[in-house]
Amino acid sequence: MKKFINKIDNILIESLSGFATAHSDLVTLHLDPNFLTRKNKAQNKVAVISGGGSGHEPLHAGYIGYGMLDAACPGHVFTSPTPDQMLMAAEAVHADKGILFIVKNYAGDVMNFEMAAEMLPFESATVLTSDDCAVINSTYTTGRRGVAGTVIVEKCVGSLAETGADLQTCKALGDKVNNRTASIGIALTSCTVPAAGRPTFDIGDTELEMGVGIHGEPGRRRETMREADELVRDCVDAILADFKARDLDTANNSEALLLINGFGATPLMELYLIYNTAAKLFSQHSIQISRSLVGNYTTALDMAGASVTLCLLDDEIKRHWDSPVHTAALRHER
Amino acid sequence: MKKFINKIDNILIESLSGFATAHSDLVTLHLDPNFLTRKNKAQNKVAVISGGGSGHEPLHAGYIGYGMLDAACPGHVFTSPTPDQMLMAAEAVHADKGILFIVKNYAGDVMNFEMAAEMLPFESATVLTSDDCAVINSTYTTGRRGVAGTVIVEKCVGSLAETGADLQTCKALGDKVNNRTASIGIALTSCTVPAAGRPTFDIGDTELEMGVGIHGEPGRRRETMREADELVRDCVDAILADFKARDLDTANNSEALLLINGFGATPLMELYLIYNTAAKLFSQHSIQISRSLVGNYTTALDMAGASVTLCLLDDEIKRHWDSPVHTAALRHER
Amino acid sequence: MNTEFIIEAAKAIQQSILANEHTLESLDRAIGDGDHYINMKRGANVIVEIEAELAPLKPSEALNKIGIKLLSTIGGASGPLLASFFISMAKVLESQAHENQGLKENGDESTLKIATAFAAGVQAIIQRGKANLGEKTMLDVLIPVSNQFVLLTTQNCDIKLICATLIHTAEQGMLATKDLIATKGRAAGLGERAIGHIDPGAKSCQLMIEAVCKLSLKELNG
Amino acid sequence: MNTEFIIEAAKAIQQSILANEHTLESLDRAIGDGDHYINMKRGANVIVEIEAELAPLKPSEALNKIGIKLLSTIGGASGPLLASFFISMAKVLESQAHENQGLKENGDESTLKIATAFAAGVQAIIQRGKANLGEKTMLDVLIPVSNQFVLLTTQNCDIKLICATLIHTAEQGMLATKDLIATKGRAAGLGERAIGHIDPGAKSCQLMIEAVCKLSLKELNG
Ligand SMILES: Nc1ncnc2c1ncn2[C@@H]1O[C@H](COP(=O)(O)OP(=O)(O)O)[C@@H](O)[C@H]1O
Ligand SMILES: Nc1ncnc2c1ncn2[C@@H]1O[C@H](COP(=O)(O)OP(=O)(O)O)[C@@H](O)[C@H]1O
Ligand SMILES: [Mg+2]
Ligand SMILES: [Mg+2]
Ligand SMILES: [Mg+2]
Ligand SMILES: [Mg+2]
Repeated sequence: MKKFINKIDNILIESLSGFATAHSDLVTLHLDPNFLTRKNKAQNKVAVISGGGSGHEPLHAGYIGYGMLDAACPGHVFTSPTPDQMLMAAEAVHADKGILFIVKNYAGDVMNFEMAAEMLPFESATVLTSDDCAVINSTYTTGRRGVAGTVIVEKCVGSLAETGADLQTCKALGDKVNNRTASIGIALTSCTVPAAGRPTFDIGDTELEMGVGIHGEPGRRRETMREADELVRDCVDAILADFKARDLDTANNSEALLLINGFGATPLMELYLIYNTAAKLFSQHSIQISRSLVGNYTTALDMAGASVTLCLLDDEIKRHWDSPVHTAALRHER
Repeated sequence: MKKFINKIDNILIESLSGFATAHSDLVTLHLDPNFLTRKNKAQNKVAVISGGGSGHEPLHAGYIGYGMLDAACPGHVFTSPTPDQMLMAAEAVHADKGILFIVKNYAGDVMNFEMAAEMLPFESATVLTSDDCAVINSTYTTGRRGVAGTVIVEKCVGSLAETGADLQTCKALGDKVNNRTASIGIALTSCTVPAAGRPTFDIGDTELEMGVGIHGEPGRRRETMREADELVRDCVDAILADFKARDLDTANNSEALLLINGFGATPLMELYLIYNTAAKLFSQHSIQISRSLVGNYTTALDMAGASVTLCLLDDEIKRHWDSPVHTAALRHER
Repeated sequence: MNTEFIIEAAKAIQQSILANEHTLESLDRAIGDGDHYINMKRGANVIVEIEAELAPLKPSEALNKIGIKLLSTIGGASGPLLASFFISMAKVLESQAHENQGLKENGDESTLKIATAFAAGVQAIIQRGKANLGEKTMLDVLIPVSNQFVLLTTQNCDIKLICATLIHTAEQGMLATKDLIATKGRAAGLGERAIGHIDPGAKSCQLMIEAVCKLSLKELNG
Repeated sequence: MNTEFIIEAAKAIQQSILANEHTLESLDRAIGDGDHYINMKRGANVIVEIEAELAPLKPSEALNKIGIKLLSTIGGASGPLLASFFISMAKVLESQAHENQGLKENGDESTLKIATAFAAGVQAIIQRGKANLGEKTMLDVLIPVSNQFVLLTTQNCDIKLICATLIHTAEQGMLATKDLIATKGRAAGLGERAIGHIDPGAKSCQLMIEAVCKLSLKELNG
């Protein structure tokens, strides 16, 4: 394992400190328990808080700021944060309209946020993101995993919260965006958790993992490397099949947002190549890609690989996707 | 070599097509010869054109748009583009005030842009970027290499050009920014040029290359892996020594822009950790980091590694760094 | 069971977790995300670190403190589950009298209280995680152990026998997870691919139960 | 030298480049950026592909077309240099009469013209790249070859001897780059670390000269 680190136990704090210094106009870092808040506390709005294990940067701290999150709670690498972090974060950003937690659907995250919500002295609601359609047979699951689609949920909910919408309205939009979103990822290499010091899984020089999770969890199957077009076709088919299974209508020239997300070690050149193929394939299924995002937005440490996310737009989602946002990782003013 | 590609000969076109589709609001792609231009042709300003070998994404196409570049000419992977590309690009974006080429200082790029400039029917000037201070003994060199500092030059010159400034004024600012900038990079792994199919250099599991170039060119020395703080200290010292050797005054609480640039496969978590250390060390030398940029801005395909760039600010540079920019990879409105 | 025993038990657990780094890490790498050892180590270390804070407390207070400390230290799935276990166990002990009598004193009633508290802790895990037996989680160790523990104590069994039996029950529960498909936790996504791998949480619970039972046996014999 | 010979030479060059993939790639990986083989292959392929366009042209026109095609095809450092070489060579031939007489006809004057044109081509590389002998570039092959070529033709040497000598001179120039420090091109950053490695551009120029000279020899003998 070769990484830019000092002591393994300090990675998180040193990295968070660097983040907070580099973006001191946007965020404030609080330590022990660790959480980050918006520089200027927002008033009279639902406070939107997310969090999860670290290692998915820029998720979530990179999305703190106007139009998106009020606070983020970073856990240890790939490990859910703990309730004390969420409680302190909620305390710091609560602005009289309750707390909305955005939580990726993993047992650990769900339980820790749940315990925080139970202890919270404020009204709260939770949006669970579960866009990963890699795992098909739902009889085996406690629900789907939350992956890159989380960024879209955070963006839209953050935008709505800025308008002063109430807690349940914000939660409803979050749930809607999550329901209209599906993702699937491919790993070409494993990630290496610093404290573990070795790759999470072994994978051959000509193998890939189809349907991998953002912590290196196994996916649908291990396969032999193939052309990008074929791999992307499988991803597109998986997403369309998932929409179909969930009775989401993709006919009639639906508009959609296509997010090609890099896992950390795959260059933009390849991500745009994937985008090129995915956009073509979706349009062959009469899905019109009218919004796009390509880059490393929900990573898995140093994993090489990428995921394809499609979010079916409607006027409301489109409006909130397009609205101004000012965070470290996502920024536009109109 | 595992990459998301189809036929090796098509990578560039497929990736450029994806880029142009994903950012169809910003750029237009022209093929054969290949170049990209701003969606809406700017009027009555110096046209700023850059270009270079591909594999450094988002450099340069990601910086096309208001406040930065008017066109970019992508060469084959790590190979300078050819004069016909620059001629056609210049033809397309020329707006009556001449062409300013921003060229990274490599023999190939210099010669190809030079030949284009000679054939050009318009007035032109060239800013050569040469911020890499890795190579010390200048008696051995044809000049320093242009690396991540190029982004700062493109941003500032692009901003000035937007004001209607004339060609020589734009060139002068570009030269000034370049002169006040120094960079040095570290590789933890090699990149793999797709057409070559194997890593550009061999590097052991506990080795690093100090002073690596953005094409995997060897640097100052091969070393054994050490703590991030020590590596960053060496980078900071190299930059300060370079400023000193070039008689650039860094005393008296100079303000500076600190850019921590990832080479493609190093996660943000590590880049922010590097930032944390670098910012502290510079401040110990009474350099105040008042502007920051952390991320993959000038990459080397899938190389793991990062570079540290410091640009000494003055009021003019600061104003042009802060000014609005609207490109695929860099965007802010105020 | 007195607080001194709890502190010794914490140390025994820490030793056992640290000694099984490779096993725990490999198991979570195979069907999880590879951090279970790190999470357990963090938890084990912290309860040993707070020894001085625990020492003056009643056992119920000590267990509650351990639970709260684990809650803010471990994270992940195992954090809130183990925390809930200790906090609930503490609650039950607190609500009963005389809990300062320990195993050492060989008071049957006291052992029954511990068994009852243990069962309450396991119940808290069930509630928090909404899982049950056969879902390839730590519960496949904890539920049989809890049942056995209550059964044997109500039958007034010898503590040594109880300890030996629980070690065996834990081991069997742990081994049984190997052939299961996971329906809760991170391995739930794996379907058939989880078969053949022991659940990491089941393994660490088995190790902890073994460590505490062996400590009891040692103290009874020594 | 007629256009037919130029086309045959292009094919011979292509074959030689393709046959030396590993060598060229390794050399540029060692002290450059690893693309020199790919660049040369792209250039060699394109001039063979335009055979039909070259065939009806005068030699000077054919060389000019090759130069222009290489300029828009190769890129990198070698592209503009090799392009400049062919374009300048073409200019010199064009400005002289009778250039349709080739090596085959053993006309000394014709060979001298070629040598002069070759020297002009090398001069163009020097001007474009601002390098000279001893800087560890292709010029360490091209300058000695050019000098030798002009010298031997002015001495009315036998063409076979000229070809054999130039093959030898090219090889020596190429090998000599091994012990040099680079002061131009991408290897210039390396300092002492470049020592021990042959310059990739020198190697490809040596291969091309060898290929063309061998082709001449074959045609003279055959
Ligand atoms: N809902 C649940 N109920 C009981 N135990 C669970 C549940 N979910 C997960 N576990 C246990 O947690 C273990 C994983 O813990 P750990 O690796 O620390 O957390 P994470 O899965 O968040 O990385 C699993 O092996 C399993 O035994
Ligand atoms: N200024 C120069 N003058 C002459 N030859 C040069 C010069 N710069 C580079 N070269 C030659 O070009 C070769 C490298 O070509 P190539 O790898 O195709 O381009 P790049 O260096 O741009 O990747 C070097 O080996 C050297 O022989
Ligand atoms: Mg985890
Ligand atoms: Mg090159
Ligand atoms: Mg785990
Ligand atoms: Mg090269």
